[in-house]
Amino acid sequence: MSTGAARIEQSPGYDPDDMMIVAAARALRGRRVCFVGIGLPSTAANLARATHTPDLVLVYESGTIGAKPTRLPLSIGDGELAETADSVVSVPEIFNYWVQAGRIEVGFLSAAQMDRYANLNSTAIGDYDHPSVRLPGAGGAPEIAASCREVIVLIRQSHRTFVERLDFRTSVGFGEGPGDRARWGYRGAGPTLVITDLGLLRPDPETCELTMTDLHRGVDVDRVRAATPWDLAMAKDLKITEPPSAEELTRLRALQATQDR
Amino acid sequence: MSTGAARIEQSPGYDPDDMMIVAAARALRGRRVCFVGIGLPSTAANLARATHTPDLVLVYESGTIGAKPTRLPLSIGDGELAETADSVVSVPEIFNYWVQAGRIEVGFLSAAQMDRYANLNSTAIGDYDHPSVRLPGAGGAPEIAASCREVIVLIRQSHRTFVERLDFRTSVGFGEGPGDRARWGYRGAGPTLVITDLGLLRPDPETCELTMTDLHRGVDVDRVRAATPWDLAMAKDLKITEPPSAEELTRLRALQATQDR
Amino acid sequence: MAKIQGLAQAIEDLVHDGDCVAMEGFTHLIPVAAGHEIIRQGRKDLTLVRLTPDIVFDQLIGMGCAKKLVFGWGGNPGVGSLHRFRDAIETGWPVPLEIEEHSHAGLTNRYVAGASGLPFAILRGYFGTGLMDRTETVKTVQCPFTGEKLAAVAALNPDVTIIHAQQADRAGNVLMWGITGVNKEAALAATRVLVTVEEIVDHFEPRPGGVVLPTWVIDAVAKAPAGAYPSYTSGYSDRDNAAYVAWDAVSRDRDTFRQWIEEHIVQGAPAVSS
Amino acid sequence: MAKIQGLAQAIEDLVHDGDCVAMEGFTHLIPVAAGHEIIRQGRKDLTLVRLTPDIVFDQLIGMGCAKKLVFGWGGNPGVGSLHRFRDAIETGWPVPLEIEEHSHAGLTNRYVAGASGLPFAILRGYFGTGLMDRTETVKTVQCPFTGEKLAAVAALNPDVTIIHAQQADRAGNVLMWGITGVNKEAALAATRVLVTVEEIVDHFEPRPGGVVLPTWVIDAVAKAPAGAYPSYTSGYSDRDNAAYVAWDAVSRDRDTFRQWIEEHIVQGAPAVSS
Repeated sequence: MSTGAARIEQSPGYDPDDMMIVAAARALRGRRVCFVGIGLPSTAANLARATHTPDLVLVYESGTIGAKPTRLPLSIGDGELAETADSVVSVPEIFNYWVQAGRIEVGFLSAAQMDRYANLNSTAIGDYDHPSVRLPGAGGAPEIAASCREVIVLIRQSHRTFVERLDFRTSVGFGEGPGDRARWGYRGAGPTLVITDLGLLRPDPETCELTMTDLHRGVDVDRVRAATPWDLAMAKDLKITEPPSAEELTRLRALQATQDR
Repeated sequence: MSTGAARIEQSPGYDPDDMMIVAAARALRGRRVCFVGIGLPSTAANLARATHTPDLVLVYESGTIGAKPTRLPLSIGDGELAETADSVVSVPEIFNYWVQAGRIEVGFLSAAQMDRYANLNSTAIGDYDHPSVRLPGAGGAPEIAASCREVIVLIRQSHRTFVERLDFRTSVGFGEGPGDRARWGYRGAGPTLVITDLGLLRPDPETCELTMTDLHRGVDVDRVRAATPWDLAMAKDLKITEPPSAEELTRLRALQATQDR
Repeated sequence: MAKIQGLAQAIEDLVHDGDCVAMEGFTHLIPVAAGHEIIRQGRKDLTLVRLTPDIVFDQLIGMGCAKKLVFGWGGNPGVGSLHRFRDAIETGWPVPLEIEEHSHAGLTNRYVAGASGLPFAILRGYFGTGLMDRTETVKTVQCPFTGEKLAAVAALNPDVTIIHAQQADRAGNVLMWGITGVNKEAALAATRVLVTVEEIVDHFEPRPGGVVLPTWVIDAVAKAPAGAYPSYTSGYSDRDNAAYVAWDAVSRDRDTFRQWIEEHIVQGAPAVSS
Repeated sequence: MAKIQGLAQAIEDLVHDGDCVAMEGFTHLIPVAAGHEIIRQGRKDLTLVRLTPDIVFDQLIGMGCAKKLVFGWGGNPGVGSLHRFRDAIETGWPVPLEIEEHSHAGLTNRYVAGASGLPFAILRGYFGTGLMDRTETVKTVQCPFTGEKLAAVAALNPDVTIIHAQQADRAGNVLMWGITGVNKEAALAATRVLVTVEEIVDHFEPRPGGVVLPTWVIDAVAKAPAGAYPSYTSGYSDRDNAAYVAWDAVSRDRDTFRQWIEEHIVQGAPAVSS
């Protein structure tokens, strides 16, 4: 897959995935420690390293702490990560000493479904015992959701992904609203930012309900409402996301090219 | 301290410590894995390696698994142990994965006081809050006592050390008798052998009370009774310990000489 | 003490129908060759355990070796779905597959408890998720000091754990390095342990990041060069990413899948997919 | 991110009167130089924590720096008693010393729980011993799966943990090797972390058995060559066994002890005992 070639035809030179990656990378500006999965999060975290936050510490679930990959890894256990890491520890240690103890500043999550409290489903579509689509399952998501100091969710915005009611709750955002996270004993702040192909959402400080705070350039409110099955809260001072800069796109293309090596 | 020189004058060429060490080394014949403290146990385990059980795996509390010291270590964390070990692991791992899980076949213990059920005191003489002698304390003893598959106790036999009632119970033998170890959830068999300067004791299979089963050569029943404050059970077929052989003593002296290096 | 055996003999001796079999390897050191030997020997009714079941588990499930899967994340990493895994869960083909699913942290701590000789382990997790109601090996305990409620997971002690490693020495000690994941805990939790290795050497070179499992906690060592293929073994072979991508097409169709297994695994042709 | 500081400044910044201070080092990498600096700065009312308090703890206790000691085994390893420790417990000199004692496994697991962000840890132990009644941080929990009773120990989260290591790099990452005991857990359990090191280097060489603590979990790194003396630092210095033996005589007598401290620690003469 030669992403550069396919995308270059698209005006204005980037596609929704690019926008999501760039927005995620920007959200890492000045952050110190980030827990990374494969796909968009890994690309975003490495883009942040390649642009404004070169000292960002990448922690992968496989036990690699402070990985400094020179190419995008193929899996969270890519040998490149182990070879460039400050330290490689066991999986029990990663979860118990590093994630659960709240040492990770930002964790990324994605999912097949999300509800208005940013709870996520990556387990099954349909009935659990007789699913229409069986998804991979929880993996590290429940602990990232519980214990990273903040979580950034990357998810496309549509009636398929944004749902009134999850078919299964794999990992938590804010449960049914304020107080749930504290009751569960979770110390992380939960999803403080949701990045979609249409814009950014943040939890309302009072109600925990996701509120659209930023639209990507070229997206209007009607399009967002049409993509969301519930009456989506909108920030009064709705902002417009800065499109990817030339430098961001150049660095991103360079990173993506490493995956074809 | 030049032990060799002092001891050579003693007829018959060995002293009670030597006898205890040799008896302990013999008890390791054919054993696979042994948890070792400094002092007599370390000497005994290394004597076993130097004589009949060269493949005996020595595990020290400091995390060294399969240490093959070429000289007697000065402490359980002697660099020599780390350098010759098959593996050096953390202290949490030693206790949780190796001792508690029951992977150690034989553990050694010593103490200031022992009662008839082989419970041990290494904490304090006198009242706990105002002790006449404050001893070092528990260290690794409670876990060795709980979880090694068998325990060998090395202790001199006298009214000071063999007591009707411990001033403090630091680690358990058989508690108050049969059933206590199971009730505590301990999977090890407990002290299956007590080696003193006078002979060997073993727990009665029915009552768990220590029974004198062997006397060292030159020791008689009266002397043992005089050294024991309770009415000590005696095996019907009381055996006589074989004194240290010339080979055992030669190897022992060679080992001890390494400590003066 | 570990016996050094042929892989077929080791599987025959150590893995029996109905066993609970953990085969670990967190994206690295995956015991693929051992899995293929289990397929060749036609084991049935296994409870298979792994944090991240991937292609070799898809193959075992598709061949009907498993009656139950205990897992955390089942996918073709970097590619997409595991189609045999999905088919088994969604339609019960070729045999119904019972599942017990956990978070990675939860299943990891099940191994930790098992390796530690404890009946359970505690963690912050599971509360608020649907896993709590679906998984019987997750319950709640209260901290006797603070009163907080925490999740408890039951210890996992597989009948046999199989892992892949770089080297064994002639005494059967095993050395692995790189990402070792939960391999040590899975091995120490098990009743029996089989390690496949790239190479048997006279002496280990001390390695940064090296993890040694002593021979006295291992039952059998079997030489299986490239035994993690198409995954990788640090120092020996790289991941064949094309094989992961190719698996998607092979595994989508039941007949194509069976034909592939027959050709590459049962007939003993080299188990390479492309 | 760790500041690289002078030892005196680091102690001044990080260790305050009344703090709970863990200083670990399991027979290796013992932060002796840091302990001496605490004595020089005259800290009081500390709760000192260590699995195996030895000479440097004897010195801190004898100088009245501690109001409480949390420990597992207090002795002069290979030699005998710690006389200042005994004097404090037996007679309250120079100040009464409250004690909280554990088995090594128990105290180790208090650190593990602390490092894991859990309020407690479980283990098989304590039952049947006198420690259970004397130590408030030991209680009982019941397994929600098997009904078994297990010991629970409360998490320990020191205000500050001090450890000694071989090397730091200029960014403040720390590398230690050899017997690292419970150093990682003690550091990760603490609110603040100070590491004294033999050497500050440009780049670490990967080491077999090397343990890296990243700079972002450390507050300060201070250079302290021979900072574990008379204990040893693998790769840098051997244990001075004569100093351990000599300490017995020095510490038996209160006046001799104080004179030794004045001469070797307060006056800043090199802290060597023989």
